[in-house]
Amino acid sequence: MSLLAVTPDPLDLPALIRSVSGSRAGDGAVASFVGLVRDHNQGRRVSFLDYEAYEPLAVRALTRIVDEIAQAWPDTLVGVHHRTGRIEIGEASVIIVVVSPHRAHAFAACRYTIERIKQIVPIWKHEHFEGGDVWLEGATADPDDESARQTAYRIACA
Amino acid sequence: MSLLAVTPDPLDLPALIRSVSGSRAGDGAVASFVGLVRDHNQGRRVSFLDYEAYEPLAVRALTRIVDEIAQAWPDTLVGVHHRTGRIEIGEASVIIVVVSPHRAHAFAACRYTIERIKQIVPIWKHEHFEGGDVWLEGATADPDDESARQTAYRIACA
Amino acid sequence: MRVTIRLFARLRDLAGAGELVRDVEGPATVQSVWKGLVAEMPSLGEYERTMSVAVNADYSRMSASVNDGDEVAFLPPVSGG
Amino acid sequence: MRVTIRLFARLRDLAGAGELVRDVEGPATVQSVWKGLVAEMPSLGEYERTMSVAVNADYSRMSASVNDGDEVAFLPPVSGG
Repeated sequence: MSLLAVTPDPLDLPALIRSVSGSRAGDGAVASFVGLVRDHNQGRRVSFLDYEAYEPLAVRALTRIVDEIAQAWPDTLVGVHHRTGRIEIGEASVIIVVVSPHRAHAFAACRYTIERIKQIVPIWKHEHFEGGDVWLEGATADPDDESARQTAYRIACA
Repeated sequence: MSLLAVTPDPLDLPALIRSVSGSRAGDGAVASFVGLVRDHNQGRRVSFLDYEAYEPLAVRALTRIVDEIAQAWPDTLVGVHHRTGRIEIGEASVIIVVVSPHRAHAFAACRYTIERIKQIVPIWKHEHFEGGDVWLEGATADPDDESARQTAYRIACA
Repeated sequence: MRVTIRLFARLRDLAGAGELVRDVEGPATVQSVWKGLVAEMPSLGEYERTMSVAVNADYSRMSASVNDGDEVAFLPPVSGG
Repeated sequence: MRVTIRLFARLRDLAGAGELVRDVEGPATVQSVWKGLVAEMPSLGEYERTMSVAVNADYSRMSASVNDGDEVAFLPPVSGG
């Protein structure tokens, strides 16, 4: 199983944990994050989300994030799967797994990953709610924006 | 499934995630931590670990941690299962799951939980390594030690 | 020369298509491709200050040159996770 | 009066038993129970400064009083997780 994926298939956290931790019997700490589709957003009752990705660039952006993590926390190994297409309430849109000998590093790299995904990975949520639909827009993606990267690093409590 | 448990059975992260997040369709962030038995420790080649618990007090201490989290991050829900008995290399000794509408709270409460477990939950690792065995001893448990609690809170990056 | 233009999310909805093939004058830049696109579909213009751009599925800049056969993408602010 | 003493981890190994029943003089405290135990098994004494104590499966203090039928536990520094 590839450690990085942008896929229309349902996400499988245990399988990703096995992939990330399988070869690292020396690592005792596994931090993970799962983003679930919520039933409401900004006062709207959400019916489902439809995620669109620019898939090859999204994988490239994830690879970049993993490279940044390898610099900041060399003892970690990271896996990230992001789902695309229609995702129902309560289903996972993204799963992140980090293993490390040190739980501080596992937690920091895991948090850093989700912050950076929201900054630079070309994926968009199309929210379908009761009464309409709307494209959500967050950050202008700029992988070379060092201040954004520093913000993610600071939030990760490194 | 009980959200807090000290049990000799193998731990089931997906089941605990379902239990914690199942009733909270409004919460989008799930942070989790898994502690795996490592194949080495302090230069020793570890064969397996044997965990002993003072079970009723351990459950009480976990309940106390959950109460502390309810004070600090009222929008979170926490599940913790700690395994006892013989645990092989690569198997999980502890799993922690936190759901919240806010990923910052989910991460903080998850990290806080593992720090507090190491401070105040009466569980002991008996390490069996090549050539011998040793009881590991960490913190003198004192749930009323406010400075220890503050340290855990600070490490959680709240 | 000929380029493929990729549009995503609301930019795609505004344009009514996610992929357009256009003949452009050389020498071209991402900027000149964008200007041609907005001349054709003015409603896209609102994204000029907030979008990102990519050439051949790699992040790029408005000033980057564009060659025959390139894929040029215009990306609204992202919202993954 | 009679108390049950619980010992864990290396304290249990040192004592050779995880559960002991002892008759103690009242009025008793956790401290007096501990003193009686160390008099019987001096090797346990090394834990006096680092251990925690519990009465009836609730954390307690050396000064706490102990009643007939209570369970008094002595706990080495913990190492869960």
